[in-house]
Amino acid sequence: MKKLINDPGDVVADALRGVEAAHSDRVRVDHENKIVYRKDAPRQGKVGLISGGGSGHEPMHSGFVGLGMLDAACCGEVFTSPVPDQMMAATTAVDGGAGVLHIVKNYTGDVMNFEMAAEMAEADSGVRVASIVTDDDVAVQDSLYTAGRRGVGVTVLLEKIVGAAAEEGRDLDAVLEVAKKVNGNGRSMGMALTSCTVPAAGKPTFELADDEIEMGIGIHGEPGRQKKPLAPAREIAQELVDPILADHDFTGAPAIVMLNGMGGTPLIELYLMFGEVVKILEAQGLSVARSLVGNYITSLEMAGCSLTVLRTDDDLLKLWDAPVNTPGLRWGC
Amino acid sequence: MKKLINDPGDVVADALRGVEAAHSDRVRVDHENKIVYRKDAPRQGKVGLISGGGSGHEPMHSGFVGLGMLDAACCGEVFTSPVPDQMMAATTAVDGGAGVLHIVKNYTGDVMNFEMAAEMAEADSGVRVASIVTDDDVAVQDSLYTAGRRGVGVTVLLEKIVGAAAEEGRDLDAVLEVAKKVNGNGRSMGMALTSCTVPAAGKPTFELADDEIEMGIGIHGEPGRQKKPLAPAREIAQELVDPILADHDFTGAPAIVMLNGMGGTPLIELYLMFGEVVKILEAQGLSVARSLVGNYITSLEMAGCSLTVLRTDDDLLKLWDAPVNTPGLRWGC
Amino acid sequence: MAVTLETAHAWLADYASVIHDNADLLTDLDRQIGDADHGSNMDRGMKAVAALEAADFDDAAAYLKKAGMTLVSTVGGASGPLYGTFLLRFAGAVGDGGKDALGAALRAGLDGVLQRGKAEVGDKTMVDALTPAVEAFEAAGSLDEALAAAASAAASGRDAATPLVARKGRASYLGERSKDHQDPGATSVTLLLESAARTLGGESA
Amino acid sequence: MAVTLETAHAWLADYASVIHDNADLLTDLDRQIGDADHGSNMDRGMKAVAALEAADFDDAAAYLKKAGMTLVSTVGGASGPLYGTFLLRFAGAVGDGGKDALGAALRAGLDGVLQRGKAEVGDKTMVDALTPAVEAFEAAGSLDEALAAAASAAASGRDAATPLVARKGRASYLGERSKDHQDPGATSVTLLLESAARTLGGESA
Ligand SMILES: Nc1ncnc2c1ncn2[C@@H]1O[C@H](COP(=O)(O)OP(=O)(O)O)[C@@H](O)[C@H]1O
Ligand SMILES: Nc1ncnc2c1ncn2[C@@H]1O[C@H](COP(=O)(O)OP(=O)(O)O)[C@@H](O)[C@H]1O
Ligand SMILES: [Mg+2]
Ligand SMILES: [Mg+2]
Ligand SMILES: [Mg+2]
Ligand SMILES: [Mg+2]
Repeated sequence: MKKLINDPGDVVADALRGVEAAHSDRVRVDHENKIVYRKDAPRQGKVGLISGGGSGHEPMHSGFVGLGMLDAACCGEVFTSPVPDQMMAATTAVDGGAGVLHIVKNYTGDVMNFEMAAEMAEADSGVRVASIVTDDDVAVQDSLYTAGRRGVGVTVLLEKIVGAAAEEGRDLDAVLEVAKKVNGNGRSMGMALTSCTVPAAGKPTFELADDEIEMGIGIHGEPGRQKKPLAPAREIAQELVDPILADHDFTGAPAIVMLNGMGGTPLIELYLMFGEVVKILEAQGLSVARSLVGNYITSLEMAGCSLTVLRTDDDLLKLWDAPVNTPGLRWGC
Repeated sequence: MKKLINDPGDVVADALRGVEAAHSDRVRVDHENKIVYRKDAPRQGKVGLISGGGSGHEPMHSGFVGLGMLDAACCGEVFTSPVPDQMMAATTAVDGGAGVLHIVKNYTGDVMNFEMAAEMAEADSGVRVASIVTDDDVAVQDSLYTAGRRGVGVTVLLEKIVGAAAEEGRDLDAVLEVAKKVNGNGRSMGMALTSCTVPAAGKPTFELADDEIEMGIGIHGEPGRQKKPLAPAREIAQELVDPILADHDFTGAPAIVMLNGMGGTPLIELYLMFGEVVKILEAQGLSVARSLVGNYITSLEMAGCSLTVLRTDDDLLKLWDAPVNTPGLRWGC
Repeated sequence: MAVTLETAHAWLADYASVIHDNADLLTDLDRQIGDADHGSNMDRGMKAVAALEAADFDDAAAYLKKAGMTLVSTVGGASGPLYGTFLLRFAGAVGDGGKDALGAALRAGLDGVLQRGKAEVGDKTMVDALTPAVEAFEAAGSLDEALAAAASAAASGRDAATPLVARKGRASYLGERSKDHQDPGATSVTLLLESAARTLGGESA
Repeated sequence: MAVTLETAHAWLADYASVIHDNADLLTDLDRQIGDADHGSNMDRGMKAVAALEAADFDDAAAYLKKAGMTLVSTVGGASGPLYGTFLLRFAGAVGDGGKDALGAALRAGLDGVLQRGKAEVGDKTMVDALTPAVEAFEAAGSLDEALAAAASAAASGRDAATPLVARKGRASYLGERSKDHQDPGATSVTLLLESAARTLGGESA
């Protein structure tokens, strides 16, 4: 295992010192609880937005804390959901009287820990808590008989859009409505060229031959749907697009498209894939209104990419375009 | 070789289609000449800024085209400098009557191709051309007896700062002055955990054992100064900082510090390294005024990082803080 | 008594050291059908539990409750809430700590896990080891027999789950590919019951 | 005449195919002390040159000038300006295309490379092969002898550079580690002169 780390057990704590050193203009870090806060949280009257999850997906979530996005991100150990104490502390700290929305990716661990936190936070402090669980990963089939679909790329778009809704002063119910609309209209599919290595595990989570790829990968190095031979980018693009379009109707409305890198893929390849994807989407009658290309929700140093397509409307596009100022996403200010 | 590409010979052309699809709000692409232009170039009365180099370093340079930064980026083949025809075309296209600055990284090929282009552009079109050659890489020793130091991380900071100087209307001489000040006051040092693979070559440029790192790496997969055993992040940070501080006096003035990923390193490790670096720098009496952590000047999928430290003054900091709107760097608008 | 402050403390101390010794194995099982962290998750949590001093608690229930809260606060992932809930509910039902009380505590713990995780037997989770263990405990006559039966039923349940397709937790994303892999959580639960048999028994107690 | 439109075209056609066949070798040499692109750079450029039709040009000088410009416009890197300048200067001095004119053309080409690249013999670059080749050509009596001598002097120069520490180009960053590696540019220059010996000779011409 080759990593720029000190001790495998200190990775998250050490990285948070760097986050604080780099972004103290916009965030503050509670090192004991491993929480990254928007510097001026709580904002009176604004719905507080909290997310969190295992570390190793940076910039998600800690890089999305700031104006127009999250008020706090709770950082778990690498690929391990945070604990309820973190979410409880964050919930109390960011509440500005308008309640708090928990943005949770659909993994058994994340859901259970956030659930416990929400129960305790409401009981202890009386803060009104609502939750949205993202589950956009079309790679998971038979989702009725499993833990359900995973929350992946849509989480990034949701945090941006819902962040704007909260920033402009919508109330908790309205913010939750927006969150549901985004999650309901977004779908993702990912693939990997290589595995990643969890620092504490010390070896790659899965094995791939030199000419194999893994389709339908999640963001925790969980093996995907199927191993396949390596193929040209245009064929891989097709295999990312197909299950997404088969699962939801994206025609006739502007779409936001994110081509996301898993952490170890160079940007030149992500742009190349984005070009292939857009060609296919437009041939299918989709209109790509906004786009994001880069590393936004990663899986440590895994090489590969994921595609997220979100059907939008005027309101969602307006919220998307609203100013955002976080370490990982910034525009309009 | 595992890459998200179609044919190795088409990588740059295919990626530029993606760049255009993703950023047509801010740039336009001349596909025949492989040039990315700021959408509203030429700007009357503004000094035009052109850079370029081999591809594979994204977001540099194509991702730094836009308001407050470059007017055009000439994209060479992977790791191969562009040809004079590209720079000539770009020079003519972006000249708004105030002359054009060529920002060139110090590599034999880049320097010679830009030289030929400058000669031809002035002869053919009468556009006044000035050049700045960046050479900030302290890994290159005995630079008098070699091709000289390589241009690496400082190029990114220079394009931002000089871009702001041009945007606010300074003339060619003044813009060149700023460029010289930045290059003269910036130093970089890099290291690699893994090699990269040039698509057309098909195999890794250099070999590293599982417990080895390469110190003093450039950005083209050229082997570095020295192979060493893998070490904890805090020791690697020290080895990046030491030769930089030994080479230039950074005390007593605010510094801009960039901890850059080589393309295959996850952000969590870059933040961790940044935390280690800042600790050392501050212990040495440096004051870190601004920072950048992420992938800005990369070497395909190489894992590793580089550190750039720039001594600034009020003017450079003001130019740094000025609005910039490019795909790779954005703030203030 | 089967469960006293002392034996409860001995149980979790023993389990902490067993988990530490098996952390790599558990992580490796999780690497194959999950995300390679079950061993480090459990080890982090049990280290925190092992740091609790028996002397700081009035009785077994108070100690076990704190141990459960400690797991909830330190483990994260799926196993944190599940093991945490198990111990919290267990603590609430441990009563006088005799054989019947221990049976009730195990049952309460299992119910907590089922409620929190909504898995059923056959979903290839820790429930596949815990359910037959609790049933075997209840069915046995003496405390020592019950503890031994529970441990061996847990191991059988764990093994019976190996050929199954996972339907809950992270392994469920693998579908058919989860077959013929041993479940990490069922493995750590088996270790817990084996540890109980070593520490909570002794008919005299 | 040694250099006519026909022989000049035959020379570069031959060189294009030799470069194509040796592209992997050249890239591999460059991989070891550079950035793994010399083969693909030269192959891209010579493919473009090979696409030029002799019939479109009035004479050898015009053809060679266009070939030089084509290399400048398609190769990039260090080798594009260097090979391009070599051919442009060569074309300017090729005159009547006899043995002496060819010697003058080679010398002019070398001077162009030296001026553009500022390398000296011993810096471990293409100059280490080209310089002795031009000198050997000039010293020889007949055209065929001169071409053969140039090719073999290039090869010797290339090999003599192998043990050296590079002081120009990308390999110079390696310092001592560049020792005992064959220089890619010196290798491709040797191929160019070997190609010349095959195509520009024939005493009768
Ligand atoms: N819904 C569930 N009910 C019961 N046990 C579960 C459930 N989901 C997962 N598990 C257990 O949790 C174990 C994984 O724990 P761990 O790796 O620590 O958490 P995570 O899956 O969040 O990484 C699985 O092996 C399984 O036995
Ligand atoms: N300054 C120079 N003068 C002469 N030849 C040089 C010089 N610098 C480099 N070269 C030659 O160029 C070759 C490398 O060419 P190439 O790999 O195509 O370009 P790059 O180094 O830009 O990737 C070297 O092997 C060397 O022979
Ligand atoms: Mg986990
Ligand atoms: Mg090159
Ligand atoms: Mg796990
Ligand atoms: Mg090269």
